[in-house]
Amino acid sequence: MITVLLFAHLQEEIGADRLELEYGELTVQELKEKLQNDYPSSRLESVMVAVNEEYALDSDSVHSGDTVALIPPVSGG
Amino acid sequence: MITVLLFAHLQEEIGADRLELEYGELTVQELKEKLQNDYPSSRLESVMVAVNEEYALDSDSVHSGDTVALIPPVSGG
Amino acid sequence: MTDRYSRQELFKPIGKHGQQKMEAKHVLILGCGALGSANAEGLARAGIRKLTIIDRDYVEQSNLQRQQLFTEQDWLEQIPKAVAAKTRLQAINSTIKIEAYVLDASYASLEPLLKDVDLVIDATDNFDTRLMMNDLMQKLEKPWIFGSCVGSTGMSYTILPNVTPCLQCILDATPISGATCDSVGIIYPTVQMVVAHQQAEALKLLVEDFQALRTKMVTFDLWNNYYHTMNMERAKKNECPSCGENPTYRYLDYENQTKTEILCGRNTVQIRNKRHVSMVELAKRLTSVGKVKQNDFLVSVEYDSYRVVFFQDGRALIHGTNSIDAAKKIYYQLTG
Amino acid sequence: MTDRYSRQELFKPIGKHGQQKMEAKHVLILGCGALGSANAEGLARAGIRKLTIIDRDYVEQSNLQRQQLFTEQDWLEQIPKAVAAKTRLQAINSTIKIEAYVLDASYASLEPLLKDVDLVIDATDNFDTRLMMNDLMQKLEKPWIFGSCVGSTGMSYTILPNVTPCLQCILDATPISGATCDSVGIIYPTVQMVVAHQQAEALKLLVEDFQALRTKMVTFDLWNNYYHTMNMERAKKNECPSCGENPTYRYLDYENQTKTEILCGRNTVQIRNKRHVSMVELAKRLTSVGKVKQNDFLVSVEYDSYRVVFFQDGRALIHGTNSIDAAKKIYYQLTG
Repeated sequence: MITVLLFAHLQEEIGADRLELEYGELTVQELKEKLQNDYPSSRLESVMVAVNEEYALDSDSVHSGDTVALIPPVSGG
Repeated sequence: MITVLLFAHLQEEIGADRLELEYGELTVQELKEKLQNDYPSSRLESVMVAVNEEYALDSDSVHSGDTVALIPPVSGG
Repeated sequence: MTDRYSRQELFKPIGKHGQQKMEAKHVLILGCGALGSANAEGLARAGIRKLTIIDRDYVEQSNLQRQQLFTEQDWLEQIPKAVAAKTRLQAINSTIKIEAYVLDASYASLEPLLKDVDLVIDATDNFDTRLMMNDLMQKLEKPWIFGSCVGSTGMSYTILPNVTPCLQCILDATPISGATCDSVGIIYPTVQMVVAHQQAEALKLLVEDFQALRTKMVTFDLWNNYYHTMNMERAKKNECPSCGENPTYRYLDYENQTKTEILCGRNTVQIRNKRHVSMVELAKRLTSVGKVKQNDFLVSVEYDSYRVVFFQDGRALIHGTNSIDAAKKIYYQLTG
Repeated sequence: MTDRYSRQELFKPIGKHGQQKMEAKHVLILGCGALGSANAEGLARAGIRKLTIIDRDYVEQSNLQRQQLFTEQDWLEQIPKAVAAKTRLQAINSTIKIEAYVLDASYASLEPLLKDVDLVIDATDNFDTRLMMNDLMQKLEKPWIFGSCVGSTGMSYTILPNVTPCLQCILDATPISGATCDSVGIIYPTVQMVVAHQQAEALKLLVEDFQALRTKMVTFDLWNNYYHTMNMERAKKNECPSCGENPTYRYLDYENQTKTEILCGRNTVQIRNKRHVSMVELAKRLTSVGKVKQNDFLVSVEYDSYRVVFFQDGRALIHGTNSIDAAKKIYYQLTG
């Protein structure tokens, strides 16, 4: 199981602040594509991704047991 | 190994903000006693203890792999 | 609706509905030092109906480094903190009602002020007052938000009668000796961090979004980059004298209240406190404050122009003043 | 030494030595909205040598809910934020030097002001300005502290040239479209929480306690009780155009700067921006703000009394104003 933490606008677009996914091993890019597919209104293009509290690249893999945070940069000040 | 996080005055009294201890299984009370013994100037009497982010009682056990936070209540405002 | 609260109403969990709820609420802030002034500013800007501020102290120069509502002029004129705060807050928001009381919080002085209060925010600087407040809030069944800070460490916890453990549950069996800002210092961001947590919880309570409450105790250290949350469920005690099955509210009993008396002609005030203080621990701690002497019966410390002597039975003598207010202040600066 | 900073000097990691260092430092705060005003107050109270504040805006009623230095009077008189801030800050601390500039931050306007600046605190409301600042700080090899917030979510990260990844590394390859306070709202505790992190990092840098720096990016959500830190080491890119081996500082190039022009007689301002914006994403987002129309070439939205049209080549037309300042403000309220 992969735990996904959602921040900022993703919470509203996906309708939750956390997901538990039963995906097998996949890359960060693939995870984003699957989510985009399952939640068409979510804006995942500019999202930063952390896997287990470490900045992750699109090509990094995500395994069962990992915690993935999807962090859209917010710009207000 | 037991990881101990230290807050407030304990950092100065123990000279670190974190300890990695090779103790075997023991109770919270025993852990406090051992620390008091190893660091005589530390004030552990009124310290709150969390084991793995859960409020712990003196009689609770601590195992290898656990993270113990020692939190002296601070009173300033 | 005016534009004033539009950014708050745009925030979905509040909305116009939440803003309306907020504008009907009355919050009491106990203490108007660092935590109190910043909490008061937040609630005044958020637009609650009524704010009650209680503080016994006046503005001093060393407050200016972290106490958000005060200016140099307030210090030069020695304005009481509650009064200075009210003046500034009404300039920020003239549409809310603010009551400022310059008084020492006790059971007798507080209870009448709590009648239509929806929430209390803890911004006091000592555990005597917090434990009295804890009993009072359990008795009146009203929520309050504990907060405290020193150095770069702070903590916050939301206490709901009949739902969460209370402060007495958490501190039970442990003699309290919190470090104070006057012994180990404090930086302003520590204050802001505690207040951010207290304010977020306050907004949730005021707009009645109980699901969103934190439920955990937060402790952080901004200099060492720690952020720790603690699940408190196991702290709840059925036999707790404050929130248990047979509450006695012992800090509301006359004999357990902190008492002060001026010792005539001695330039000394005596404070009597039922709280158990470990002499060994106290002596260790006071060494950072001033010159400490200790024997089997007492601990004494030189602090500024005062000499303070602590006895094992809970009494303390503050030599060098005839003022009860000054004596209490020093006492809590040293014991927390 | 006066008593003024005594509580800060008592804090061991600062001490008298750190306070002396602090009193020699010059900090520039870019933007004086919510983050800027609270950061400015913190540094003024902490007693740095000199503070430079830059902001293009004036105080509006909807600012009062979260922007710490401003009063109703500032709003009624439409005082520029930098000026209102300076007045209040000098009443708080008359011993520090404060320079206030009412201007739109650009490479040309900023570089001369950065000469003897030790640290920049980010308090701007858009990523165009942040990416320009990022290039400039890499070029000048000075540290800056990123901060941003919206709703109950905020983030902060300390950027040290030659040490940490830069903002460009982190955001590279991603078209930026940050949510803004004008579309989804904001609560005051979110501001305080970001500022607490920025201020703690600022103090560490000013007293030169580099060991204590956070090194991680913090993201939190106060309403949902999240606190997340992210190790950023892997974000560093050798080919980064800002901090890589062959930096080009592209946001400092004239052709990459945001340009504005008034379209004569049309009550319209055109903004040209090289930043890629996804039309699909933009349209999705703007639906929360006003009525959106969309075709293959453009997205248009009705916002207050304005109509704003975004083209795929990065241009935008703001219909309903002849003021460049007003147009830019609306543009960044919508795009972030």
